[in-house]
Amino acid sequence: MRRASWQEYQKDIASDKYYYARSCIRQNFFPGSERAFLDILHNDLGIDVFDDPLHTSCTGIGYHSDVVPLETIMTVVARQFALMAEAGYENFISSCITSFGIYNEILATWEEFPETEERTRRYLREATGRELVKPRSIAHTSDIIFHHREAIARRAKRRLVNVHTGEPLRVVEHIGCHYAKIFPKSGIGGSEFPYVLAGMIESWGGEVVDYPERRHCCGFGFRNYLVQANRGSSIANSHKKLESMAPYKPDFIVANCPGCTMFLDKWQYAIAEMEGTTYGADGRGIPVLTYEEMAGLVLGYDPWELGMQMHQVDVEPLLDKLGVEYDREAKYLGAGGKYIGKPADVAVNCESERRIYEIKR
Amino acid sequence: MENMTFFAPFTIPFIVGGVAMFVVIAAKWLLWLVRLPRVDRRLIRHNFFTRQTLLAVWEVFRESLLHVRIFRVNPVLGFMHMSLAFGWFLLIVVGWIETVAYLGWVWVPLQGHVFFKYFMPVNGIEGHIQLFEHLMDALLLLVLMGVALAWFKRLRSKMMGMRRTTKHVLFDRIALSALWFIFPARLVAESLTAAIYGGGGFLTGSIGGVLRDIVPSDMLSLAYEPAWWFYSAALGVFFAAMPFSRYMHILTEIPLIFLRRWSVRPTAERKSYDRFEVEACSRCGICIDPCQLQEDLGINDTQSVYFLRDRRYNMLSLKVANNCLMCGRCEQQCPVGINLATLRLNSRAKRRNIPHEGRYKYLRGVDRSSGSGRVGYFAGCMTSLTPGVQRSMEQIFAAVGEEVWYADKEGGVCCGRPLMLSGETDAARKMVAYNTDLFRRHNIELLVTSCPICLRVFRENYRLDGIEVLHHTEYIDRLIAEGRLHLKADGRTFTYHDPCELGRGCGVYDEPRRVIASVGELREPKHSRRDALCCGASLANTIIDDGQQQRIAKRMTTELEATACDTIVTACPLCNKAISRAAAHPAEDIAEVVAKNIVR
Amino acid sequence: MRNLNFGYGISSPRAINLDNNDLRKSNDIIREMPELQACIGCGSCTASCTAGNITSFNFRKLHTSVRRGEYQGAYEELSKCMLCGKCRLVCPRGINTRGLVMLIKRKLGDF
Amino acid sequence: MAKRVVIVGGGAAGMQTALELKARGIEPVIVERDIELGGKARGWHKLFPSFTPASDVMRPIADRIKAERVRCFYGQEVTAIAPDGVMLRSGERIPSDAVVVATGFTLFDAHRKQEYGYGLYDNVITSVDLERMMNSGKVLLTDGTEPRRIAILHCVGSRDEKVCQKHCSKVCCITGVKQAIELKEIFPTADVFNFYMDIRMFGPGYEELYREAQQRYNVHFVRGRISEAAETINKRIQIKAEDTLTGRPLKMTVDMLVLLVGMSANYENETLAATAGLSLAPNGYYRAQDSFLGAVRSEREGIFFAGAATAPKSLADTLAEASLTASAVDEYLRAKFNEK
Repeated sequence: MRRASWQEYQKDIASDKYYYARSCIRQNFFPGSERAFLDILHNDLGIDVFDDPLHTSCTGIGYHSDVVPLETIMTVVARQFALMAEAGYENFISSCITSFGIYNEILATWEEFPETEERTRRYLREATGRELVKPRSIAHTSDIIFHHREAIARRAKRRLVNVHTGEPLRVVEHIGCHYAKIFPKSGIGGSEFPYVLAGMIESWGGEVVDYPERRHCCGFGFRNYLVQANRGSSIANSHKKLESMAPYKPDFIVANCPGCTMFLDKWQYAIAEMEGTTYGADGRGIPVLTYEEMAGLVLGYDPWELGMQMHQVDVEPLLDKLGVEYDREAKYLGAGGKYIGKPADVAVNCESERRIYEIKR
Repeated sequence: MENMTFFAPFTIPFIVGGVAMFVVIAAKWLLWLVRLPRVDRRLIRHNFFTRQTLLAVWEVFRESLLHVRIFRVNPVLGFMHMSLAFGWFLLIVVGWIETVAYLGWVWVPLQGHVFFKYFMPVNGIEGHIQLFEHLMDALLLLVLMGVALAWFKRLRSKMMGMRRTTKHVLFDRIALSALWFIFPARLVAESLTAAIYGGGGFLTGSIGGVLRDIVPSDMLSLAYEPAWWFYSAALGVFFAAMPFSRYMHILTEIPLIFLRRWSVRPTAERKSYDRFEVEACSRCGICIDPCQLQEDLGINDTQSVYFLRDRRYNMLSLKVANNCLMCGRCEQQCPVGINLATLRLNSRAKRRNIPHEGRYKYLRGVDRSSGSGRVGYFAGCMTSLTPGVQRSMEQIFAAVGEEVWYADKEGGVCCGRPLMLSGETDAARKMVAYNTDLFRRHNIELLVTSCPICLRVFRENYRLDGIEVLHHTEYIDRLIAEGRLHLKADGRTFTYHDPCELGRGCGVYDEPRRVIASVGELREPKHSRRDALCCGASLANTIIDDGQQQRIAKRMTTELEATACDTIVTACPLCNKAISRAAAHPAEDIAEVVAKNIVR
Repeated sequence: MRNLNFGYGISSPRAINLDNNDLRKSNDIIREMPELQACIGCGSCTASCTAGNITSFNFRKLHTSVRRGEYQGAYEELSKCMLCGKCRLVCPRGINTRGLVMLIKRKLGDF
Repeated sequence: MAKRVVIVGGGAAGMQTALELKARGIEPVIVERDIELGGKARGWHKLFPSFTPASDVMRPIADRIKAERVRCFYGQEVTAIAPDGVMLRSGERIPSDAVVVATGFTLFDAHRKQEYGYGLYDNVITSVDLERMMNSGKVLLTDGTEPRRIAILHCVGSRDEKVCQKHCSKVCCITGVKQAIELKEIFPTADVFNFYMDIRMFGPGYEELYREAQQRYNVHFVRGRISEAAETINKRIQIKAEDTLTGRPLKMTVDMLVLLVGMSANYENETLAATAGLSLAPNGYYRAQDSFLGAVRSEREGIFFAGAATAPKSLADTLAEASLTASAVDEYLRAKFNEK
């Protein structure tokens, strides 16, 4: 009954011929994930996805921080769409949840206030000489992976199962707020019960953890993080989520939003520093994965190829559970075997004296 | 006879008990006196060689021996106390004279006086004076009557005008039992002596005669020594228990009377003088009956007698200290004149009393007063809930053309008495300082208030030299007397309720009555003036709940309504609220009655 | 390592957390004065409050917070009360408000 | 000979019960303390929640009473009640086969809440005064001007232990909403503020009316009870309350303060109940046998209740209860006379 409600709402997703728009945060913090997305679609599934070098940031961070005006972002978005049409595509997919929200919001605004669309066309024409063509469909890249989850499952090298116990891994999924909280119809399962990540986890053999603060925001909230005076509030939200999920002993967290993945991962370090509290069954933190990393592991990709060395919380314990064979020494070797440097050990990856489970029990 | 040692083994209990008593009492008094604050010691030095000392001696005679004040409460009760105290005293005095009469001016140890009959069975003695025998018997009889009454009081207290008697502690019971036995034992011992050796007065002699006739003489001899042992033991036990029992009051009242005559008083802070007052309580229980908490609510652990008892034995709970209306009805009747309210207050002052830095900082710079004039009007917090009073006062001021400065028309700062009543004396000082400053700043010469609670604190705790403080009833009375305010007959009959703080608190009884009499007929309720009942809404009590307050108000209102008056009048906003709640018709304030009948 | 200064900390949550709040004192207070539970939050006490008209002192909010186990600052706040007793006169539920002030203060600090 | 039933009280409950009894062939006799019938509903302007003029309801009843020639005693106070008749103050006794107590309620005397200044300040009025004013067609301040700002205070003499009225009077909330709307209709530009502790909208159409007052008439609802009122120099009323939803003291000046006075039990209930051997509920109203099937029966055979004698009731409830009372009386009389 509960499960049904989480997958009740479905949306139409195109099956092929995608125009790919990248994410600012992910290119910097999880570059391997975007690479993996393209590889999975191209190499594993044989799907046409175009990664256009001409496209730019959607400027959503600037927009949500009140530095980019509405007219500007509309014009930038119109340009992306124009590029898509010029390249011969009509299914627009975005790697970023913020951008995904922006695209939906602007399309809806144009719908409600046609004069803004007219104005934007004019601006676009005057600035770039390009012509706005609205996409036939808009989807987030997690929607795409969700859409092809069964195909991936068929090609799976391993499932989300603890190889030592045979038990399914317990996975916390976290959906970015702008995925469906702005427009419930834009997300799979709607805003209250988004199914996009849960569907992948279930298809690949994992077990979804349902915990009290499941729907709560990670705390990024743009200005909440960008202004230092507000950061206490930002971290408090992640803290609340981690406190709430900890008793369920999740094996890892998977998120579909660049900011959430980053903050749920990195705030674990800050909380360890501030409070001495570390999460995870052995006090070594809860690894936070992108859905591409999760899919990549399932398909047998090398974790360092997936860029998992970029994580704050070490992923090795998870890899061991999954039975992934990896080269411990190769973790900090970049392209061509070049040593990229190794960060110092930090609180989150050491066993803490005050572990959450001991406090709760 | 010259070799008389005046010693027999049976006197040992008496001697031990007596010495113990004197040592303990002396130690107590000395300690309390030494610990007195410097101010009090200076008072004592200053007043020692004055008429006050002589007056104290006279008061000791009247109160410690004759118990005149208890006589006033109830003659039978007074007689009981008098016969015990004064009778015993005379027994000692006359006994001493008797010794002197027989032996001349020679030193006789104490037990020689007390057990004179034993050492000198007087029959056949040279110069035997029969008058002494009769006199001593008469005094013994007097004391025995007192003892009989005390027994009777235990059984049936109502006869003594007391519906309830005190519940006592263990030491009291020991001392009380010993006391009850002392005089009957003496009667038995002396009668036996008379039976064996002859002599004795009309009482012991006669009983002795009868005993001689009906009891075999060897039996008499057998009982003789034990009887004297028993008498001595009863005295010894009583003396030993006395400093720890309520009977401590017998002697403590004496220094208390002197100290009081020398103007030493209890204060808001506890001091060693309080011990004199606390231990001067005889636990007679006269304070129980006037207490409305007892009468109306059946609460019987908090009355002054229990409060003093608990405080004396260091078992005072906050609940007992706080559960008091401080109406002053018991204090009015206390035969020892103990300052019950002040002692109660300084017991409450145990609260962490240091106001933290910044407490009431918000008062700084606040001045919400309005108008200007020589006369200041402080309505009081409660008066803002009885706007009729405020309005009437304004009409009265207008009628006599008074220029008035209104201190708290737009809301003021509390006078501080409620805080004092709750034991927060230091915090209250901040209110006092604020208001004093406010009054001074506006250069008023006369301060009129409508709230008796404020009135009392203004008079007792504020230093308002140069500013006269009046309750509005006094002020109106003065206006009428000066011919500035003319009133017409109202045609209604009134019953006046004396607010505790105005009546017993400030001694204002006549002014309100004169004012009411000038507009209509005044009918007195059953309890009025000093004896007036409390409305139950008193700020002093933070323990009783709303329903209990209501019950107190209901009974006192019923009494007021029993006069069949048209209107109940009072002069306190709190009383007004309490009465209006319980009465068929709302009460009116004197100011309202007056304002309705002004002749312009 | 713990001495790192981030320039901010984890903000404490604003929610009244009845799971974590220590309700022992609150229960004590209610046991001694059960009528407190009869409060219907009409605000008469606060409206008539002598101190509350000069400061931000809000008796209704305060005793409600204390009942919920939110004691932080309650004692200091209560020190603003002048104990004048107007609130007791206007309370439609007959709550012994003055006694309550003293009770809460006693439980939260005095003695 | 027709069976006779004395009805104590000639208000809405008494009159309607009389008509219902008459319809069942029983002879009713009404004893009314006042010099005319109608009770509290007399002089009332309009009824909630439909704004029906009170006279539209009361006049037909009065006309029927006249047409049916119901016997009435006017200006007569009942001093004792028994199942076989009542005693009047005049000493006269009216024998009967059963008695219906329809003595209703007493309006709470707003003077008792002195802090609101009723009778003291010119423009502090009660809800009853307001009805009278509306009935006379003239709602004005005492100086003849129109109010621009009006406050309506709920629960005056209801739910207030300080005046020994612990119960809820049931009808005042909806009356307050009704009067707020009426005031807004008379003075569309005036601001109306309702100060309340709880809003209790239990009847059909009540909640809807509440919503209409909020939404359509822009009546302001402030959750806080006024604690005191004072008159300003220009005869306006300054009121103080706590706006409990913001947690701050609120102070405002209004031109008119309307006190929604509650329903108290009659003062005489105690003595009358004693003569009849009945008991009273803690709030002073008569105690019915139970709240369900015995709601109109007393604890004593042959004595019945109708209307607000047992609890605060709306006019609608009262009229509905009258037929219940009549059928209970009928049933009782049938049983009684068949036995004999």
